[in-house]
Amino acid sequence: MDRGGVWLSDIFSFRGAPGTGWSQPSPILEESEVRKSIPDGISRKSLPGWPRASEPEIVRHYTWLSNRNFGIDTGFYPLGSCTMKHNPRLNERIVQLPGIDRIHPLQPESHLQGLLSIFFEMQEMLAECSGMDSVTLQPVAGAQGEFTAIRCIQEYHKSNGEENRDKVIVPDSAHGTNPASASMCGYDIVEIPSAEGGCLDLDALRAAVGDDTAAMMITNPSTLGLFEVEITEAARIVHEAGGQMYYDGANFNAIIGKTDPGRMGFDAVHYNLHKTFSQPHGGGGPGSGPIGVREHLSRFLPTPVAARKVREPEDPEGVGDGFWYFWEDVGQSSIGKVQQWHGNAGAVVRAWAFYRRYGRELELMSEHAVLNSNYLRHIIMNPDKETAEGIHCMPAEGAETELVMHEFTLSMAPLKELNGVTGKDVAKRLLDYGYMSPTLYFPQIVPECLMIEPTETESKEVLDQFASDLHSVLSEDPETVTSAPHTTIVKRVDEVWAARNLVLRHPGGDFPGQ
Amino acid sequence: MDRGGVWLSDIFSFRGAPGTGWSQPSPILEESEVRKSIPDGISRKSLPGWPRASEPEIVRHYTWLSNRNFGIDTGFYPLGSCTMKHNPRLNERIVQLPGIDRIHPLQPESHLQGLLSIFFEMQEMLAECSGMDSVTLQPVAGAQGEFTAIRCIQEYHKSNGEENRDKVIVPDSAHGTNPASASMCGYDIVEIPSAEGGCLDLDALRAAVGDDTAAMMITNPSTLGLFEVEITEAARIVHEAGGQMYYDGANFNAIIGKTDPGRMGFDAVHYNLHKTFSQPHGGGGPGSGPIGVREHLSRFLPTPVAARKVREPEDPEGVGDGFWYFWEDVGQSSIGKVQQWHGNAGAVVRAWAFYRRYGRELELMSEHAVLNSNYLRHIIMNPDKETAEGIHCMPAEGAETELVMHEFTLSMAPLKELNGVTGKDVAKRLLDYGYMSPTLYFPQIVPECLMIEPTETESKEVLDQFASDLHSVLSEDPETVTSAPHTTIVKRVDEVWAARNLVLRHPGGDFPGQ
Amino acid sequence: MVDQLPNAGREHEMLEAMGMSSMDDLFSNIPVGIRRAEPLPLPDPQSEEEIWADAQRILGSNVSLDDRPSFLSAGLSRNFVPSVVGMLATRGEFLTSYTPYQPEVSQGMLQAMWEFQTMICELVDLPISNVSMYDASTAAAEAITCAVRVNNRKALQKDIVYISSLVPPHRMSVIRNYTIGAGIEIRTIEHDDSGNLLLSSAESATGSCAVYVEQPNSLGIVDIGLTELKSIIGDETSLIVGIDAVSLGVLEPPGKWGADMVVGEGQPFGIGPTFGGPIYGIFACSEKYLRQMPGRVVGQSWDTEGSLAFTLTLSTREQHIRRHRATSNICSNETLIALMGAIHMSLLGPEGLERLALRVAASTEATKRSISRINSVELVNPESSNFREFAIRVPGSASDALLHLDSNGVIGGLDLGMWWEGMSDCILVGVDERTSEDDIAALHDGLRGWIEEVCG
Amino acid sequence: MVDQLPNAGREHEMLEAMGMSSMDDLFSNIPVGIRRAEPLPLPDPQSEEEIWADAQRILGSNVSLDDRPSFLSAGLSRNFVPSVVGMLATRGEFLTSYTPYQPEVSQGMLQAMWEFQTMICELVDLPISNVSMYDASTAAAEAITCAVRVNNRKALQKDIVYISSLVPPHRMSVIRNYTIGAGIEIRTIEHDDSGNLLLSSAESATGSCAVYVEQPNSLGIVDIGLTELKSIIGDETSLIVGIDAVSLGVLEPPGKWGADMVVGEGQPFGIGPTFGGPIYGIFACSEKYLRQMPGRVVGQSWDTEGSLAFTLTLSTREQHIRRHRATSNICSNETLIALMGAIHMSLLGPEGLERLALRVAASTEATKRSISRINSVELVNPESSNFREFAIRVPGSASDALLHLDSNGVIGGLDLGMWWEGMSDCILVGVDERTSEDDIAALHDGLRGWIEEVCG
Ligand SMILES: Cc1ncc(COP(=O)(O)O)c(C=O)c1O
Ligand SMILES: Cc1ncc(COP(=O)(O)O)c(C=O)c1O
Repeated sequence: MDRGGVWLSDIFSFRGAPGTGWSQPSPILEESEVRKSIPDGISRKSLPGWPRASEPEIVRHYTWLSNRNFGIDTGFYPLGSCTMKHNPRLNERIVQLPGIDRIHPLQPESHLQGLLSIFFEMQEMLAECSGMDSVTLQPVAGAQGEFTAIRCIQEYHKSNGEENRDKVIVPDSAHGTNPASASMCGYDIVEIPSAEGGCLDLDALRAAVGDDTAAMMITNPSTLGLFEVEITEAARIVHEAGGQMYYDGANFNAIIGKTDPGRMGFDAVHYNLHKTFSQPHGGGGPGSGPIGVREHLSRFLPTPVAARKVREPEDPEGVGDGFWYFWEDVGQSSIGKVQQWHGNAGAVVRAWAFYRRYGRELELMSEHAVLNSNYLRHIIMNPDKETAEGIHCMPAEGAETELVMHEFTLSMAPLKELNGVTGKDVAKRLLDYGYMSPTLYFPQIVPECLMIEPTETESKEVLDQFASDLHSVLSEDPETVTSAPHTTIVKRVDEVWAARNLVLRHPGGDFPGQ
Repeated sequence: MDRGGVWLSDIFSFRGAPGTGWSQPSPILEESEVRKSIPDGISRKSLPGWPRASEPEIVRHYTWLSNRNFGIDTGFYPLGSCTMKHNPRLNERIVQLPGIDRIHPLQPESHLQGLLSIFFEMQEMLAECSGMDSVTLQPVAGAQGEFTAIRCIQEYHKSNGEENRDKVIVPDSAHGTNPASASMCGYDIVEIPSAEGGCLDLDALRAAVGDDTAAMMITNPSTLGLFEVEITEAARIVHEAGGQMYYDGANFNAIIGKTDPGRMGFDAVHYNLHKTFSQPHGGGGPGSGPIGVREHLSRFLPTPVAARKVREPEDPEGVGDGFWYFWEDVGQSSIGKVQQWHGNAGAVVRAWAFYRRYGRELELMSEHAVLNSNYLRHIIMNPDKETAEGIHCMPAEGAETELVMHEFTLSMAPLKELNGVTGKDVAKRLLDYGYMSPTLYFPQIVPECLMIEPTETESKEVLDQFASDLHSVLSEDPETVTSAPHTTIVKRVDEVWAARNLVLRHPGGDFPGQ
Repeated sequence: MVDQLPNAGREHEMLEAMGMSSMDDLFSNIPVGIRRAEPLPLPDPQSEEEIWADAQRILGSNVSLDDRPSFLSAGLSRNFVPSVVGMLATRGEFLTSYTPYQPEVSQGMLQAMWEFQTMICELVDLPISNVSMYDASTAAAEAITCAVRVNNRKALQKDIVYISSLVPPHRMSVIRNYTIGAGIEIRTIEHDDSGNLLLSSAESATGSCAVYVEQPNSLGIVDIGLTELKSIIGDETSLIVGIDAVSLGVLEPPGKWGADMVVGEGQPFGIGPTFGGPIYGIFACSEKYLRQMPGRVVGQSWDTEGSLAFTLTLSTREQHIRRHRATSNICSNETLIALMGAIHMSLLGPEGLERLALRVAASTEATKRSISRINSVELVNPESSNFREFAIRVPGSASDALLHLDSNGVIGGLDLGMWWEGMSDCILVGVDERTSEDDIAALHDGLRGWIEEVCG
Repeated sequence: MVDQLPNAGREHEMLEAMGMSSMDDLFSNIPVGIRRAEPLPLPDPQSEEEIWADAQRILGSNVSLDDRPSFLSAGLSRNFVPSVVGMLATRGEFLTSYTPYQPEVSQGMLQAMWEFQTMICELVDLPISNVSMYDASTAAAEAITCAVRVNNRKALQKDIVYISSLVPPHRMSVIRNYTIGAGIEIRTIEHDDSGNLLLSSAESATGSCAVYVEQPNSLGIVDIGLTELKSIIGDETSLIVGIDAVSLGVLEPPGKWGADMVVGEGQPFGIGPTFGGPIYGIFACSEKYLRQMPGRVVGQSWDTEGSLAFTLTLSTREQHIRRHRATSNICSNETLIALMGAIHMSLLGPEGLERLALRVAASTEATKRSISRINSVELVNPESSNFREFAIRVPGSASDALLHLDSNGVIGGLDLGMWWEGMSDCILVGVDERTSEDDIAALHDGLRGWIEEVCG
């Protein structure tokens, strides 16, 4: 431990006497009896080198760690494509109820009426908002949703005797999970370049489709924050070639209540409940990636899904809404399971609590998301004269457009050209100002890209301040920016050393290098 | 808001549109109907200038504030006399149960069997640990416990026709609440000086007692961390003069299971559940200050107290332990109430959960508190040779003694004499090292006093580190110490300006001086 | 319990470092004659798992206000506390701190309390607030002793204060305990048949040290006459008003009609009824009382580098400095609960407060209407305006009626006979923002059922 | 919902700044033909208060495992999670963060995950762990595809893996979905009558890409024969072992007996059964698999000033960089739940883990003894050693027996007919550390009662 400023708390430095650690009741049989039930040859010889710590030490350690971590609660988190909106705290309280926390998925339906009714309501709500016919809540993340939907599409083609369709088309601006998911299903990936301006290039698409097209995967608005105005035409092209249209729902926050993938011509879609519906996913997860599909794909969905019927007099009471809820087997054609149980139920319950706040006014959420995004873009790109004069050079727009949706991209290429300051430098410098950095270098089609998504839960004051701080960064001495961050707990971290040396676990004993 | 390092979050800077703020269901009558029920002449004209903030803004604001605050969870908190031990988190979970959080004290006893049984168990446990006969849980803090007990003693003397007893004796090392509480009861205070070495001066006591002595108030171990070995003799002296002995239980953590105020000869005692029994009291409270008294004072206690009888067949089920719990009126002589309800029940429930962890082994808690205190004192006062050589001058012991109890005092007077560094300077410098400062300048009988209480929940490693860091402070350049703190969020705060200018509320508009 | 003792199992090592050999050595200073020989007669130690199970079982045997229609209020509110309140206030940095004696590392709590003071000032319309008293009753009691300290010198009626006769006995008992030592004599001001304070009788308070009244009073009556009180009693007599904090969303704040000090229960903002504690008392006053007021106060200041900073101030009034001459003995207070209150208030915002008050007012009116339609039940004060509470007279014993309601799963209110002997046929019916039409119907039907039984 | 939208009511001001006049202007890029005309047919917006009430009512209609004696385990544990776990993991800085792309402001989560990796490595005795998979089934599935990627080139049985026939169908289904695209053929290894893997049949796996077995297997059988497996299948065939994480408090870790990869459910550490999700999958492996493994990994490094620091590493395997050539499509994972696991594991400590395992073992043994005393109930594998689960055969249909138990308030276990057709007279009885003597008696009596009814 190095004090007086930097001090590292190391969980493995807690080394109480053997036998300390969490107090528990005694086993219900004598230990010697119990030991007899464990075959000799396989009983553990030495216990794992876990810390021996008391509750006070644990509390202080993780409190200390948390204070070295940035979340939405700490400050503005404009991580494009990730929809880092506020996580309402009620939802965390709800999932502590025994009716979700202490429930086993294999309990009989009579024990699960409440959960089944929430699952059913969520399936219906998501279908409605997306213009799909059937929804499964089983996939536990967006990528798994993609994978699941592509598996369904794969079985669909198979059922039509079109196993020859072995290619999935993705635009070059697609999220990495799109090609990765399709590839895991065994598909070859056909990447098509974006048109000038970042939108889908219909000619390129026309050139790419064919007898071997299984599907096209695309998000709309695109990762540049642009609404693909020719999306129905794209769908027509793919459908005409016999392919299926897959909608990456990561950007669903932009359009709820305004339009939907069904209307755009999609056959399948995933939702990111942890983005659009605010499920917190600290450090990288948990997510929840339900999918919705049109009628013709329904019978391939993972099994089972929640269903209901009017309650018969002999049925038990249930939730009191007059229905009896049950698991419906999707049947023979179902792809089966992608997660052992019913997906991330806790995330579904949180998302349910989230959506209930808006109800039929969910579109207000999208309106504010789009309002904030356009407003922020506007004030960044239109500083007052004095500010503008102080700036070395303005970033270029990631796309030439009047209007963006819920996010937008800026290119730091002009800056880099002028004085060598890269997008990464700007991102790191923003950390000093108390922000999480925007998404960096994605989509790859925008050079030196910063992708900014403010979400609907940021106030005008925060947006104003961010714009003004970004202007400051753009007017700072390049040296200050390239050597940033300066005020964070650690300074720029050597990622190359990490990859070369691969110290992937605590060595035991003292912390390295102390 | 000033960014790039210091940035102030100001709740009154959240200024959403009128009508924002927490969503609530509608009133169950039309607003116009409701308005009619409010007399015209007294209906509010303009609403209070509260912030108009959304949940995300509130969460970020208070998260930010919390990050500017030091608690036990942040680091070592050796605030002498305050027993800043770890607060077990289970207890916070328990008080969220509706069986405590959503209970009204005026509900019928049949609704309260669980709470009454906990109250009863706590009364019994506290009586047992202190050697008292009756306990009330009504006082909500230590000071209120003192006040309550002194009121009981006052009524006791009155009932004996000894209203002439109008003086309360307190040692000069007593906590400020002792004289303040007695004074609020209308007593004159007789302060007696401590003997050489900090202990009670029996001669001074003999000189002070008389016909007019109502009571003596004293804590044992004393605020110097010393066990008053002549306490029984002191009790004899006071009793002989017709006075009552009052035990300030703030230092109860030192002696549980080892001895008790009853054995020492006390008639009344208060407990600080928020110290000894770990009730968290962020920012200064809530506390809980039950009192225990000997038989002869019982009938003066505040009313009611929890009682029980063997359950009759006609009684409802209750908690299932065979008893029926009820409120027992203390009767005619009771002083009545000191808090409107039954005291800080939530604190009582937490304290119950705390004591249940130790049960009959509660003395282990005191043993570890005393072990940690002696160990820390030992390693501070006996640095290795090299360290010792680097130190400008060692602090003096607050008391010459081989053994301390759960806390001890150090005097920085030698340092001050040598190079002008005061106790306060050392305290402030310790903040830089990541510690809360020890209690400063109390007890007043130790010059330049630092009063250190580690509690039983600090590890040996933390104590070792603290000693070593204190040694560092003692060896630092005086200038560094007198200008401390350097690494805290704000630097030394001008308390004189605050007292002269008395800016006691937000002025509205922007933050002052920004 | 070893999970709470980081040095369990390492005692020997630490003792050895000090040259000791047993834990007993540490206690050798305690004279043998007063050593405890036998172990404490307490139960076995339990693990967290077992304590949690016991707590769930034991506390689970209580009946919560949320389990059934409930009309018990009487000074505590069956409120709804937003989830963020508890989650933020129990963040360890807040939860496990103590009095911010070291402002340099306590800016968070200090600023929160300064903001709390501001919100209370805005709520009641007075310039000064402290950071909490124990509860409404001690706030009232200490306001009275404070008023006497300030006004006694010039007072014509020395050491005398006047208190509304409708202040309920448990609160009066606290006031008596707190004023007895200061030698204060308490006189009573009566109310008329509609429950309004007799202003004529209030005139006798002129020249005394203080008048303490409640608005709405304990029967829930909003007494417009109180707004004239200050002009009657004059500048040298302090007007102390006990409030229902929520009511100030629709009622003119006492600061506007002359109150010198405002006290009350903060509980509706921040914490459930929680069996009556921990809750917190509101204490606000005008400048005149600043240096004689009880409790902690936060002031704004600057640090050595000119940054805005907060610190405790006016500490010279307090016991740790002034000892027996302190303005109060209060030391540990209810700051953490006040913090919960601050978070709740800032979530509500001005219009949220107004709506909350309107909801309570609507519940009051709707319940009153429904109950007064029951034959042979009458309103005790039929002419009054009420907020949150109103009293009814039933044809028989209130406690019988409540027992009957209880057996029908309705918590019907408070037997007023518990407060005032003459009112044992009266029930204090209390509502809140969560009172529903169904709740009201349950109370209505229950009462009617009982009356049918009683009156045949 | 305005409490979630800081700019509600300020739309106009912001639109104006952009020269727009209505919210519709913002959506003018959406072609009219695909605009949604009608409002969403969803219920009215609700306040927090109403949603909470609904949630309590709706979820309150579920029966929780803690409400009654419960013997349903089958891969999820009815565990006890210490209170600090949730309180610390939901601190906003953890809760509301995301993938730590910016290490400079994410050291907390990165270090916690590095410590998590260490604890998992120590638990299973392998040198590498990632920071979580979705669950045990996807961890197993991705371990298999990873093994194929690594071993296929040298494999004699290309694209072939062998899996224990006792892997239950829902887990097998996930594995099939994940392996189908890679063209992997799955073959089965059978078990003998005592439920032990047929080592003779395992020999046929030599030269294949991988063998996947579970220890204890799905019937709770601790199969000592598995420790010989590695020497049978050889170095070029990966031994993948699915574990019960708690069992490793008493069972030798698979790393010690040759496992190349260890996968399993982390849920018993950190979170309740929570209806099967979010939970987290454990994934650990030996160095050979490092560059082909799925999921995120944290490495230690230094910052520019030489301070110790942590960062994500080996990202070049991942989808955001390698896109369709990535080792997995996993992006959002289960880190927050893994954090809960890390806190729980560090609370337990080595001896705490051991005691937890002993408690489960004791519950298993005690329940087994009690149930096997019932006439006409028999153990399916009477010779086996079991941990957490064991199978019984009842004289009649398992689902009838379970229904009978249910009507007596006992959750009796899993109808094994749901997994394997031939086992519809078998129940998988699952215990945990909290199983009490009373629970066992209730199961015993319930089963006896049913048998008396059935067998007359
Ligand atoms: C556009 C896009 N698609 C897909 C995904 C994958 O979602 P998940 O991380 O939930 O697997 C993401 C998430 O980062 C995304 O931004
Ligand atoms: C020795 C002593 N006595 C009495 C008290 C007063 O207790 P409380 O703060 O609970 O009123 C304290 C608390 O600080 C104390 O340390």
